[in-house]
Amino acid sequence: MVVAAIALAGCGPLSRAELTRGVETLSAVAAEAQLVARGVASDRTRATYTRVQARTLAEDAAHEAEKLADASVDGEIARQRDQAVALAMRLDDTIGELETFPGSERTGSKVDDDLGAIADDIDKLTQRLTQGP
Amino acid sequence: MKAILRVALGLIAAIGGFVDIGDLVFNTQAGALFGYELLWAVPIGVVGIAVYAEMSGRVAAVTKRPVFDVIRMRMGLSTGLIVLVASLFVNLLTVAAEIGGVAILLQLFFDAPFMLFALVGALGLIVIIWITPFEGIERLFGYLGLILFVFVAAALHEHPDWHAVGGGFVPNGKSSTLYWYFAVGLIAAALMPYEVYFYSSGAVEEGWKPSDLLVNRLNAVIGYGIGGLLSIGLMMASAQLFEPAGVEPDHLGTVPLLAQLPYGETGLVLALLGMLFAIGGAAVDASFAAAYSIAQFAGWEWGKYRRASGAPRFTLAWLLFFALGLAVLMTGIDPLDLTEYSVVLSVVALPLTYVPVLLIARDRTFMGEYANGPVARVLGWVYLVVLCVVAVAAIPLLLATNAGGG
Amino acid sequence: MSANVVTLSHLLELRVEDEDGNSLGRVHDVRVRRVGTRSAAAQAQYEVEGLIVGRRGVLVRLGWRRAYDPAPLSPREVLRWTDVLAIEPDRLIVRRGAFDESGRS
Amino acid sequence: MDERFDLAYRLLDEQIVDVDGRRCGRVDDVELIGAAGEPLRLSGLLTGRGAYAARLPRRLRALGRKLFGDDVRGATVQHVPWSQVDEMGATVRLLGRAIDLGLGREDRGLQRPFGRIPGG
Repeated sequence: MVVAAIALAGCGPLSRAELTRGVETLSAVAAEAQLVARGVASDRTRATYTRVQARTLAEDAAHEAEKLADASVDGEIARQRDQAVALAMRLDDTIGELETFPGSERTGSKVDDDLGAIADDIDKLTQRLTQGP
Repeated sequence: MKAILRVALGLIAAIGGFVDIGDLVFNTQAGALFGYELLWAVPIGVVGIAVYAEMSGRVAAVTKRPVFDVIRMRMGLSTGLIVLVASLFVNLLTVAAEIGGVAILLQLFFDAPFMLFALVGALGLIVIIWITPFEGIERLFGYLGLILFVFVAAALHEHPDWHAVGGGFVPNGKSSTLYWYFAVGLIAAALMPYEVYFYSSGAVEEGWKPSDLLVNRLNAVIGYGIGGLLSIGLMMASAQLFEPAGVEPDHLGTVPLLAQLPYGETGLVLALLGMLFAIGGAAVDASFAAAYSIAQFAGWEWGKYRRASGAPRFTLAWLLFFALGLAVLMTGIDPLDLTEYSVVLSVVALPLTYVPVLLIARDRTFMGEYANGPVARVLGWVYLVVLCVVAVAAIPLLLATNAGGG
Repeated sequence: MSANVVTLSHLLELRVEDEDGNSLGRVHDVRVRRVGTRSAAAQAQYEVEGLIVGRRGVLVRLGWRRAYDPAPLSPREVLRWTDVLAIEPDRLIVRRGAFDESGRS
Repeated sequence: MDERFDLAYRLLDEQIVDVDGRRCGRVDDVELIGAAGEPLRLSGLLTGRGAYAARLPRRLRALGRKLFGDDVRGATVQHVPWSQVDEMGATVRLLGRAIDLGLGREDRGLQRPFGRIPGG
C-alpha cells in the first residue's frame, strides 16, 4: 500500500507542490549565483573559485530544467511548467557567462543585473503557483 | 600553562572531526533555513561529545585502554564484532565523504577534475601521515584548522542582533519535521564517534598517565568548546548572510562565501584553507579510527608511534581505508549525500560504543579513585538518555524528510 | 578418567541442569582460585573453584558487570565445581540441590 | 596475581603483551585441563582468529569458521601456556617474546617492505 503510493507519486504527473518546490530551488540557485557575481563585480574574489562554483550552480539549474521538462504534466499547470523550464534555462545560460569570464568585473555586474531580473520573474511565477490557477 | 599548550589532541579531534564536512554543511544549512532557531542544538552536541571524550580519555590514561579495547573486553567477541562491523561501515562512509570534501576544496582552489583531486588529496594525506609523527599530525591539522575562526569573525562582522541570537538557544516547539531533522542532524554531526576512537587511542599514543587527567579535561573542554564556537559562528553567519538572500547551501563550495562576503578574497582563501585542513584532518581521524578499531579488537600491535614497520597490520588497515574510501567515491556518489548518511547512521550506532565506555569509567575495579565523580556520573547517564532518543529519532526523520530534501 | 581439555568458550553460556533435568540457568563466568604456591618463583597455579550461574541476559552482553571484583555474590549464583557431575556438549549436569549447599558453605 | 578471579571478567578478551611490551593478540579463549569430578586447572590461553568461531553463538559457528578460518593449532590459533603469563592487569603480560611464542606472525611479512619505505 505504502510502496504503491510512493511509486505513484514518483511516476505520476507533476503536482503543483512539486513544481513549486522546483521553482524554489531555482530561486535559491539564482540567489547564490548573485552573491558570487557580486564578488566578481567588485573584484573581491578568486577566478578559479568563481569558475568552479558557477559551473556547479549552472549544473543545478540545468538539472532542474531537465527534471521539469521530462515530467509529465496536467493541463492546468502546463504553462507554468514551461515558464519554469524557460527560467531554468535562462539561469543556466546567465550563470554560464560567469563561468566563462570569472575574472571580468563587467561580466560580474552584468550577470548580477540579469540574475536580479530572473529572480523577479521566478518570484512572480512562485506567486502565481501559490495563489492557485 | 604547559597543560594548555598540550591541547593539540583535543583540537584535532574537535576540529578535524567535530568540524568536518558534515558539520560545515549542516550548520550552514541550518542557519540558512532556520536562522538562529537551531542554535540550541550545538551546545547539546558539544557537551555530549565532550563528556564522551573526557570519559574515554580518562579511561585511556588510567587503564591504557582505548575505546575498542574496552568494547572487546566488556562486550566480548560476538557482540563486539557486531559493533566493530557497524562502526567500520560508518567509518568507511565518513572517510569517503571527507576525501570527497578535500577534493572539492582542491577543485575550488585549482579547478581540475574531481576524481583527479580525490586521488591527489588522498595520496597527499597518506604521504603527510607517513612522514609525520603523531604529534606532528595533530598539530598540523589541529592548529591550521583554527583558520576556520574566520567564520566566527564573519558572524561578528555583521553585528548580530544578540537578543535574537539568545532566543535561538531555546528550542522552538512548534516547528516542522524538517526542523527536527536538522536538530537531530546537528547533534549527530557533533557526536560522530570516530573522533572519540581517535582521541582515546591518541591518548595512548601520547602515553598519557593519571597525572595527565588535567590535560585530558582541558582537551575535552577547550577542544570541543572551540569546535562548538566554530559551529555557532557558521550558523550565525549563515543566518545573517544566506537566510535573507534566500540561499540554500547545497554545496560545500557555498560555505566559503560566508567569509568572502565580508572579507573579500582574503576571507575566501582563509575559509578554503581552514576547511581544507579541518576536512583533511577529519579524513585522517576517520581512517585512523578505523585502523585503531580493528587493531584493538583483534589485539594487533598498533600506533603511529610504532612506525609503519613496527605496526604493519595497523598501517595496512589505514592505508586500506583510504583506498576503500576512494573506491566508494569512484562510484559517483555525491560526498554530501555520503556525509548525510554517515552522520545519521553513526548516531544510530553511537549508544553501542558509548555504553561500554560509560560502564568502565564508573567501574572502580579498573578505574580506582579515577572512576566517574558526581558530575561525570550525572552527565554520563543524562547523555545516555539523550543519545538513545536521538538514535531512535534519526532514521524516521531521515525518511520522513527525504534526507532533508523537504 | 584421563584429563580432558575444556575451553572457556565451551563452558560460557552452557545450560546448567541437575540430574532430574531441572534447568538452573546458564554459565556466565568461571571463578578460579590460586592453589599450591610452593615457592614464590614458581608460576601460580589456578583451579576452578566454582561457576557463576544465573539468568542475567542482555545487559551482561552489553557489558553490564559488577563494579567490584570478585563481588560478593548471592548463593543462588555460585555453583561449586565439586558439584559438577558431567560436562556434555550442550549442557552441564550438576548434583541435585547443589545451590543450597553452596549457600551453606 | 589475585587469590581468585573470574575468567571471563578478567582474562578473556584481554590484550596480550609480550616481555618487550609488544601487543601480540588477545585472549580469544582460555584452556582448562581436567574433568567433572576432578580438579579443573587453568592451563593456557588461546589466541588467533581460528579461535573466533567457538566464541560465536552456536548457530553462527559454521559461518564463523568460513569467515575466520578453522581452529588449526600453530597456524590460526596459538596456544600460550599459563606458565608464560607474568602478570595480569590492564593487559596480560607474558614472560617471553612474541616471536619465540609464535605470536604476531602475520605482522612479520609486512615488516620489511614497510621498513624499506623512508619514514616507515
